[in-house]
Amino acid sequence: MNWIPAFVAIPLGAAFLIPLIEHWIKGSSDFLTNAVTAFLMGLTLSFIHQAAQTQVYFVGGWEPAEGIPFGIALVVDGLSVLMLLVVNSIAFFATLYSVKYMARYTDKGKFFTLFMLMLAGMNGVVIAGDLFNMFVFLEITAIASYALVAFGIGSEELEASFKYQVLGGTASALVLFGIAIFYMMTKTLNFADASRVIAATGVTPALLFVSVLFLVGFGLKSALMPFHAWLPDAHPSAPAPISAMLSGVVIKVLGVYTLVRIFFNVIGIGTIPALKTVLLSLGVISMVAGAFLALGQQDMKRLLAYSSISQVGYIIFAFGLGTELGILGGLFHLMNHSVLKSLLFLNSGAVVYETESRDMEKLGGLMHKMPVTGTTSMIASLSMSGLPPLGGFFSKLIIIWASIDAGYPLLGAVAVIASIVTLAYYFKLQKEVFLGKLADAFQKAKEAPVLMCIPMICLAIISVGLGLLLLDPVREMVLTPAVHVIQGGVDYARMVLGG
Amino acid sequence: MKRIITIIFAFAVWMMLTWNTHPENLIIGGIVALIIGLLFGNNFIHHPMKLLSPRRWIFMLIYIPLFLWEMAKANFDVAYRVIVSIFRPKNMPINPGIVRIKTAIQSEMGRTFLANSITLTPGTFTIDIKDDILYIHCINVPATDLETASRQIARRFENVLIKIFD
Amino acid sequence: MTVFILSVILFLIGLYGVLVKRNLIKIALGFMIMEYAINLLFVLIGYRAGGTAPIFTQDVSGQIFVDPLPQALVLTAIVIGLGTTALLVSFAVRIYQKYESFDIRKIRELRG
Amino acid sequence: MKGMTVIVKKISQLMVPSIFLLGLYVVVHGHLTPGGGFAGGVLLVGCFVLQILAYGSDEVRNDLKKWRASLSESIGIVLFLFIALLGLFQGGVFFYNTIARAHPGSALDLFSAGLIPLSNLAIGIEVAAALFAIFLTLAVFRMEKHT
Repeated sequence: MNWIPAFVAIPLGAAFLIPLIEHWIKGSSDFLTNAVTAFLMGLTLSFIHQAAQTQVYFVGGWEPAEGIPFGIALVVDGLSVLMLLVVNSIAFFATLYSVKYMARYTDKGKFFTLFMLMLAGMNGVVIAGDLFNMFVFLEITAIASYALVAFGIGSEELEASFKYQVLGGTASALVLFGIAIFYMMTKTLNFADASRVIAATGVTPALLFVSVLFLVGFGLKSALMPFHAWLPDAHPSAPAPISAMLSGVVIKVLGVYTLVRIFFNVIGIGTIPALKTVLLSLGVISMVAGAFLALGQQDMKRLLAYSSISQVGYIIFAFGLGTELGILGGLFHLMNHSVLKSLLFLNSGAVVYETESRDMEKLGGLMHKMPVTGTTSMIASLSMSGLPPLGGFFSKLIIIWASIDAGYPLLGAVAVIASIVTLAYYFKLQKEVFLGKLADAFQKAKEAPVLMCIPMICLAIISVGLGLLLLDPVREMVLTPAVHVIQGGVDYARMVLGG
Repeated sequence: MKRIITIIFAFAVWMMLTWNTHPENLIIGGIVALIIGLLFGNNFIHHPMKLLSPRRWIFMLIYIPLFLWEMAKANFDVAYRVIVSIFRPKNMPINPGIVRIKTAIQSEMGRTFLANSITLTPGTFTIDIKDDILYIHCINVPATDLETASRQIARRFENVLIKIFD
Repeated sequence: MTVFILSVILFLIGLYGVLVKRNLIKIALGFMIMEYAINLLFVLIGYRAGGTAPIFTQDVSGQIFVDPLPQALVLTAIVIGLGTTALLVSFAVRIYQKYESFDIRKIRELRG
Repeated sequence: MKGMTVIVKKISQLMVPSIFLLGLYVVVHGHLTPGGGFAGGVLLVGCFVLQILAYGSDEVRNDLKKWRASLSESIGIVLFLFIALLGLFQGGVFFYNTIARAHPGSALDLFSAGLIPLSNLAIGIEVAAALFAIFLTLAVFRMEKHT
């Protein structure tokens, strides 16, 4: 029995069973959701040992004839396994956290329904083997996240969500436009088949046009710097577990993964010479500008949101280098950032839960009142800003090293500067929220409930342990297959279709 | 009773739609008709017994040619007014306006049919209906007082409709 | 070729509406125009001159068929567009309830 | 929200079963004629919307209807998933069209496409319920708040 479709089918089924069951048994949605996410996480872990080979699943039993696929293909290779691992583990911790956190909002059942839809969409994006299914799942994720951003139905949330929808919808329209032109050009939508066609035809004006459309569309989704306007509004407005999902996972799946899949595996990074330069410059701009904008924030969650822009810049920058080391650094940083940023957003959620405030000027000295939150947040901040023994240090080191190695020492220096700025704003966050004098208003604050602490502690332990991923046996299992998939480029077609 | 009639109606429409007597089609049509009977049977028809009287059906058969005849007459009338207007733009043979008429029909379905007949006839147009008063826009207002206008516009349909529906 | 260019122009009109208009409902309308332009383009890509419906039976063979894939995709895209539009409009309505205005300039966060 | 005039009421009363029938026809014949689950579902919801517009929302208790809409939406999608799973258990592949490959009917018959008509039916229910929920949220709910 092949479990690949389960990644989409189970959360999708759960999404629509939850309102049914919740209507008769109140509070059952907590249990159901957590069971589903835990199961999915276990399923992903079971996929790790076979990450090195590419598995293809043809929906409905429509096998390709003479090497030309005509059904819907689901593909799980090294990169997909890595993304699935990130998505499902963060989702598990987020749902565990939501059990208590979302009790303050009305209608938890609807929240979990939307959450499951978002999860199904993201898993679908990762395992989809053709452009159009990727678009459909991308839209499912996007629509669910629009609704989740506005879950509080305050005016601020609604406006942020509207802005998110306008920009996200424009991005989707551009992507669909790109898909239309792409289809006209290649007469196929399957990644593997299309990659063969493009390899045969070479660069045409239509291909360049499609590349620009995809770059802008997915750039908007991943909030790279010129297209980032929605993110600092949308991510802080959402409830904390959703902020964690949005910043930790969604922008990476919808933006970074899709960009990498299309530009590395389908079009081929070497096909269009300017592509590397564009990715590098987008990465550097968002890296630096995001860091400096984060420095000026007073709102805790807004600071974290700007930090996301900056860190996604690092990831794109690393992929833009195109070397094996760069890709390794990019993937490693992607994992690190997912874990750390989700942890930080969960921390901020705990602070908001206890103090009802996220203004850093008013907060302060919470370390004594909330030791677990404070400590985990400290670990995450230190790791994120790149202090030596922690995971974040290694990923940034690899990226900087790779950029020097690839012949861009100047850009490496810029990355170092951005890293120093990162240290500065995380230091500011720690100082103004957890250290210093305790404000009078928050004397009554206490530690967050146990169910909220457990995910934070787990994520903190994982974030410390992530450095171990660089050890040879572990790296061979998780990171190397993904690096090979990206590094292999258009070789992907041979892996999927054989021959 | 109401539901049975709805089911029969639905099945008849289904057969006309598919035009196929294959047994599969009959089974599906039966199921569909049953669903429709359950969902809308209550509201489709209010007085099913009226359907059983043959007198109403006969008048219905009379009404259709009558209506078509009136419509043809009105068509020529309006066409005449349009053509004359082209030649005499200063003095067009039209006198547009809204008149109020009173109907003697009691049943709501009958009133609806009356209003729709008036609307379908060129040159007249039902604007609103309040109980037994209809507001009608005419291209050439025949009379302004209630009685005359009612006689001129509605009487020709009313006499038959009242026998069908009341 | 002309039809392709025309649908691209339609797309640009929609984009203009989304970016320039200051009324929430007009922005939503811009979206719909954009989506329909793409759907139109997609269907046109699949069109073959003189093609018939792509159904294979015993007695139909050797004819030109219209490409069925874009039509299926467009149907899906229409459904997605419907979902997006419904969400967008319902949010616009909720914002209207809060501010009694559809004007983007009167709504704090959306300004600029 | 108040209803409309007696004309609209009566005509919608006469038309609604036919519209519903046409919707079911489009859904059931989705694999033979143009249309299918989505188009048919839109037709199905059309008659409910027509009824509410004609008679006014006073006659229908919204909360009940809204709950029913989201309920049948869930049922629709679960049914769809169940059909997909049926393929998985019978043929070993997700969405495997079991019936069609076991008993291929002649082309252009009503029962010729195996599981596809059933999926169409599920989609029809889902689409109709979802659109009805959207309509209720957008139109009825808002008008009640303002009046």
